[in-house]
Amino acid sequence: MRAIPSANREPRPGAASPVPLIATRAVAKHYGAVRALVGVDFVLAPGEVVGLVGHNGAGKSTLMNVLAGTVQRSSGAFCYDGAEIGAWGAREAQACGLRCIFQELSLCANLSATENTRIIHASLRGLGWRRRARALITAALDDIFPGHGIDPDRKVAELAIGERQMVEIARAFTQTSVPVRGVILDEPTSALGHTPTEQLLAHIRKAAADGIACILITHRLNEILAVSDRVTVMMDGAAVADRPAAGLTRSDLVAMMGSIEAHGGTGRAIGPAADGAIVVDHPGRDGADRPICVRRGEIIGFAGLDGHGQRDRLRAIYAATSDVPVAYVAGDRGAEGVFPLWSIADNLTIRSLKALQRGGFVVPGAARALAEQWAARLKVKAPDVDTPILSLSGGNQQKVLFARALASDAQVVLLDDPMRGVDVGTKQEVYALIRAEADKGRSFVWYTTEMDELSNCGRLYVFREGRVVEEIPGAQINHARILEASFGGAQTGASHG
Amino acid sequence: MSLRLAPWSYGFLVALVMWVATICYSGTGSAIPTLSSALVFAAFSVVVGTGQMLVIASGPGNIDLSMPSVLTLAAYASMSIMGGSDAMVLPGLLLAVAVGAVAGMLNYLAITALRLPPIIATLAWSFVFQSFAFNLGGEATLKPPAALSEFTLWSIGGIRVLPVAVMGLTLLAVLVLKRGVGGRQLLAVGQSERAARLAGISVGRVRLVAYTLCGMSAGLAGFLLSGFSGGAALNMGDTYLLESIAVVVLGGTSVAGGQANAIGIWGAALFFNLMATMLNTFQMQAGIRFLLTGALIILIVAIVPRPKAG
Amino acid sequence: AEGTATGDTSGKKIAFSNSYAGNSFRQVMIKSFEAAAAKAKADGKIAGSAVVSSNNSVTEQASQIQNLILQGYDAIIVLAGSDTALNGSIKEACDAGITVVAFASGVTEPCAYVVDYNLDSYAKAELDFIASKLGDKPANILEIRGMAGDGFDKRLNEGVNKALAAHPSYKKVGEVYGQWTGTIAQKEVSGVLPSLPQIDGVLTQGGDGYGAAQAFKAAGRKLPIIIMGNRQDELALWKKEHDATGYETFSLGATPSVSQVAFWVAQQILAGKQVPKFVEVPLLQINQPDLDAWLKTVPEGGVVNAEYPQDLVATIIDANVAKAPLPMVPAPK
Amino acid sequence: MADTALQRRPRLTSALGSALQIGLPAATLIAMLAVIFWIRPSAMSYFGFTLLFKFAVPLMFAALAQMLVIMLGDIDLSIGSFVGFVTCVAALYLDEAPLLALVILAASIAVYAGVGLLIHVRQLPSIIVTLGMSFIWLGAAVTLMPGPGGTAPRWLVAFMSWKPPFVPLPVLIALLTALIGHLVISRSSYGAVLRGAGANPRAVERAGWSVRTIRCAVYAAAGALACLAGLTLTGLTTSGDPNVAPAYTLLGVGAVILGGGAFTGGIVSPVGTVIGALTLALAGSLLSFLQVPPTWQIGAQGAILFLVLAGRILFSEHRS
Ligand SMILES: Nc1ncnc2c1ncn2[C@@H]1O[C@H](COP(=O)(O)OP(=O)(O)OP(=O)(O)O)[C@@H](O)[C@H]1O
Ligand SMILES: Nc1ncnc2c1ncn2[C@@H]1O[C@H](COP(=O)(O)OP(=O)(O)OP(=O)(O)O)[C@@H](O)[C@H]1O
Ligand SMILES: O[C@@H]1[C@@H](O)[C@H](O)OC[C@H]1O
Ligand SMILES: [Mg+2]
Ligand SMILES: [Mg+2]
Repeated sequence: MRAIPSANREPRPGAASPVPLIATRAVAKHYGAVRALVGVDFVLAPGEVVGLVGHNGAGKSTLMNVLAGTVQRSSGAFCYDGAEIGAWGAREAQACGLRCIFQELSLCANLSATENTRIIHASLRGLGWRRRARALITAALDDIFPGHGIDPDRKVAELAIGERQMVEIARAFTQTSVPVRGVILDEPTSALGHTPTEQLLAHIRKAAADGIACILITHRLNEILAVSDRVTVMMDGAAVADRPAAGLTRSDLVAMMGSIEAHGGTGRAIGPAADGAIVVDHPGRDGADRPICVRRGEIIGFAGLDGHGQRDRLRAIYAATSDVPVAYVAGDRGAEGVFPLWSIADNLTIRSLKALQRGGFVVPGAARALAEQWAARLKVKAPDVDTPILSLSGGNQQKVLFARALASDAQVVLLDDPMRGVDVGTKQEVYALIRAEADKGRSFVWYTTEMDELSNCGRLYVFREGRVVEEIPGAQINHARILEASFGGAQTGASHG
Repeated sequence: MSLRLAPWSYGFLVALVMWVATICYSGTGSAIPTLSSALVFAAFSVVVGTGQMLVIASGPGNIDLSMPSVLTLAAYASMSIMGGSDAMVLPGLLLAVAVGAVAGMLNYLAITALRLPPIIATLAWSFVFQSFAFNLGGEATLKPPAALSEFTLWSIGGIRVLPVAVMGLTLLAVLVLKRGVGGRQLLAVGQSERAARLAGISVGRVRLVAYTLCGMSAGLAGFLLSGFSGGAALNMGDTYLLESIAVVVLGGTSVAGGQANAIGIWGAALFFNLMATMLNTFQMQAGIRFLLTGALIILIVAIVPRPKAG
Repeated sequence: AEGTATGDTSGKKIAFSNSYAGNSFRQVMIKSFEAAAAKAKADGKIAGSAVVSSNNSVTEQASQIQNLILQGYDAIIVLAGSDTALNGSIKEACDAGITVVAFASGVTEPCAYVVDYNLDSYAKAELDFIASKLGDKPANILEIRGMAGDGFDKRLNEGVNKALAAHPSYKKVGEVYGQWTGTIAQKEVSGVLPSLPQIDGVLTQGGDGYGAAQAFKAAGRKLPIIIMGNRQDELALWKKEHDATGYETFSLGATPSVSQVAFWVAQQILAGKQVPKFVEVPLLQINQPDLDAWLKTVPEGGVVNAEYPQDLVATIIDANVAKAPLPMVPAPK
Repeated sequence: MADTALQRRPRLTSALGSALQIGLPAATLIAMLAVIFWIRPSAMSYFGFTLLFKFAVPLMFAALAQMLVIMLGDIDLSIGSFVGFVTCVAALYLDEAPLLALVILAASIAVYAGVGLLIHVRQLPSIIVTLGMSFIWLGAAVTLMPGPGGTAPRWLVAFMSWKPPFVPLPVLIALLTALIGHLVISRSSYGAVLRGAGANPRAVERAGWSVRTIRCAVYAAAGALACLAGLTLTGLTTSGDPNVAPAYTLLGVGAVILGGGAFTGGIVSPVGTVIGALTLALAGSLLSFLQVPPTWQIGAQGAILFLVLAGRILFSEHRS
């Protein structure tokens, strides 16, 4: 279904074409005193895949928003397809075939995938529009995510978060009257499971071969290395490095980003935990399910394919645990994590009010001290703790949510895929922090969609079809074993190369 | 940008303008009496508004349309039990507040148990509460004990006690919202129910408390108002339906929830009273009064700078 | 035919469509109707009755009248929430052969019988009383009106303006809307009072005199002549002031039992009596000498009321036909 | 892949859900009619339907106007007094100076659009802006017409008392408006954009639409529907009255909610709203059939409201 633009098809990976699709010069964006972009030069050739990396708050999303016309640059020049662009809004971007998958989901949850497809296509109207829209989105989904199983007529609100992400990605590649020239993907994989991620990466390469330029932002550096022709690194609002991807290694990337990946940090927290007191003992929902038991100081991982009941089980444990204090770190920070009207300090201390109060009233000095202490420990990038949380980058918001749990009296911390959008350097620090806290006697139950993270765990529960199907002790944790359990033994996915 | 007024101060500012306009029209001699009368009537609006504010702050869509009928019902109940006897004033107060509390709980119960939007649930309850008042002797105005009337009119050294007492209530609300654990929890719930739940806050309990306190404030207002105005009458609460909402919103509380401003209610309540006074003083025609009232309300919300979310 | 018509109405049903029940005046009005209807039923004069109140919503009242038509009532008495907005429904009822008696409202649909006070004379009596006390000296008048947009208020206000023309030395210096409610009258009057000169007389519509007096007292002003209405608290305050300072005023008001007049008018029409399209009802007037006697008949906080039995209503109808003076509501012994 | 396929709930549930959404208010309506017909069998006739539902016609339009505003995540507290204003304009001028009447109505629709614009540009809470507007419309109406009066044009009265063959007029109008509303809001391609704009304006904006234009247009459409409410009401009452319809504001909200709408924006059903309006109109009259004692009548209204809406518990579970 995906038509290919006849012109500009010049699949020359890595090389800048004579007429770049996008070229910016000294683009800057200020929010009051905050300088989100300080002067970015950025080029994207037709059919090229550029990987964009950088620490949280580096300005990646801001740059993408400028390109997509949803944020107006404060200064700087912007050329699209060789033409100097003055006013550039979402409408112009759409009309020129530039699509963007934003970091936060941008679908209308009350509409179906079909209707959401209509939203981005002005020409999908008149009699039979619904049939045409359904055909378009279905074809795109089938093309990118074969076997996706998504009903295009279901309300998006009823889809799982991964399914929504798939719909939004597929929608960006649908095409009607205007040929798709470029697609920006701002952390598209953070909500995707393993298989859809692989499928997407494959599709990006295919699209590039068809002449569609892509920008991919992700903190999973392997993904960048897997698909990019070129890698651009951003730091503190500027593009600081730009290299062909060929020959780059993961550690090269990390070095370019200015943080050194902590090695040897994969030591597992098995030791002292095993004989600690039981803090969570949660029965399975039926005979086929298994009980979950967590001891003091343990780090427990929830593995399995995305959306197989891990999150529901976390919620159930959260609801059922009342004898020890428990905290929950949500991955869906927009809907379940942040209090949007509040500052960092207010957001950070809300879980600890009981400890900070005297006679029903919060002691201001104590609250502030706690907030400052933990914001510093997690290196939250902000002028001070009175900064409104929404003006932080996605990853920094996530750090505040982490700090909220760690600063509290919780003995058990439930982690619901909490590293979504957190940059590599910070991740390593947080891993270390979790292990340190576990050593002090806190327990963690950690659901993650990132296989690598499971290596931090002392023990895993693997989920399939809503139930725990296997428990893997620390010594036996490895990729193959997890996949085997996730797929139910025999049919270990050949598709997972 | 440096000279930026707090959103809640606009009500006071406009109220001040109305006050000055009234004085200009009718002479400086009217300045103090006009203000003093506005303060007293504003005090009733503030009691009701403070309750409404708690509910509105508890999350988008939360609102209590039953306040006028709760106010009336509580007034009827307490006037009945006091039977005009000074000795019964305290039980009367307790009963009025208790009736309000029960009404608030019933409101919240209908909202959660029947999953109704608050605007509908509280409207339906308001009909029921009104019926109860009809049956508590609606053919007559129930008279208050003398001690209660005297209290509501009491002044020390020319200063009316009632508004000052209500200012104390406002300060308490400010403190609780800013520093109180309950206040923080309320504002958290108001911003994001799901995030609040996952931050260990008992969402149901917080909202229940908000509705209960709202009912209690209606009960208190009914008690005081019947002392002040010579008894409980069936339609005594009518004016507080829209006013309770308007003073909250004009006072700088966000209808989207999660943010509340107790001091601003005073500004807005003074604005409402002084506006009525001004329009009455200018002897405007009824139609023009309505037009100006509407235009001023819109003007105030439109000029107040509001915090951008997102 | 003079006197009470005696045609057989024992099989007839009469309904009362009321626009609003939310104040004590209306509550007493409903009770008065129910009492008369219950007695009539016991006496075999009607077969049944019903009361339906809408919640101050004209559209709801209109559709309730439609339903009363459907239920087969023979007569409907209507206290209309609007002088004109019920016309469509009333016409429909008339067309279905139903007797419609609109009361205490200026319904304009010609097929309906109207039972109402003469609001011009209401206003005239108020000003005449003030003139009897103050003479022709210049005086400042404050008018407390009912509700903006309401028909009763509009007609009474027109009467006030006519009556004021007859007293050129009087100046209306203020006007507020008290909505026939003590609390609201008190609030509105308190608001304007500081900016008003000395007030000599206050015109009211009933239910608002007590609130006005409270406002004057709170402002530390001398009580002007406040025409009192039909509420007990108004009379009680008057008496208290009279006992203390010799304060004199008088009370004028609508009686809630006007619903009984409408009821009997409807019954009489069904019984075959010739009734004019407009039946004027006397206002209830209380003068200083009768004050104590009236006060004794009213429960504390209640509304002054009078009984209108069948024969008295027939007399009122006859007086209307004969253009004779209406029988006054007699003071209690 | 298996990992997502398994999450899929059968499509049937979804379809059943939306059928239930319409079915519930419809069932409530039928139940109430059954009570009335049981008390008064003669009401089950062409004449009976006409009498029972006549006054539901303007309420229906007012509710649909409210629905459009709720669709955007807003609320309109001014509809009731706007309808009153329209009846005054219609009763004063429509007969004698029809052009003037049309100009005033067109201008007031433009004011509605302006309110939408103001709310959008200044990001104001609709609840308070429209509260202010309610005073403005009332003031305008009282200025035009200090008390009830005027006369409706004959053709309007004639239309509202027209007796079409077989189907009573109110039923006919209800069917037509429900159908048109369904086609425009629930089926058309622009309907999808409008509902999307209510639920996630940012997403729609990012797709290149101007949510500002959408808001203006939808408010204007709401104004136009409210004009229809005022005109049909004038035809029924044969006159104008500033205070005729304050109840339409909240009744309209009730109808939208009863019909499956939600305040979150983007979730509305025109068919449900029409049924909701019919139901609430009937709820008011049910009382007169039930012979509830006067002091409990208003309480009974509340109880009926609870009963009518309580059905929502049955299916709202799976939505949360
Ligand atoms: N609306 C805003 N108001 C104020 N500051 C903002 C706003 N949006 C972004 N910023 C600031 O701009 C900087 C860049 O943010 P941006 O979201 O582009 O980072 P990012 O590279 O996408 O980070 P992440 O990887 O965490 O998503 C941050 O410091 C952020 O705090
Ligand atoms: N995850 C959820 N999503 C949506 N609604 C929920 C969720 N959890 C609970 N609810 C509903 O929200 C309402 C109030 O919340 P809840 O039951 O959590 O109160 P609570 O916080 O447990 O109060 P308490 O601890 O005092 O019982 C209830 O009707 C409940 O069924
Ligand atoms: O006092 C009366 C008021 O209560 C009623 O509603 O209308 C007429 C007035 O005289
Ligand atoms: Mg970002
Ligand atoms: Mg990120």
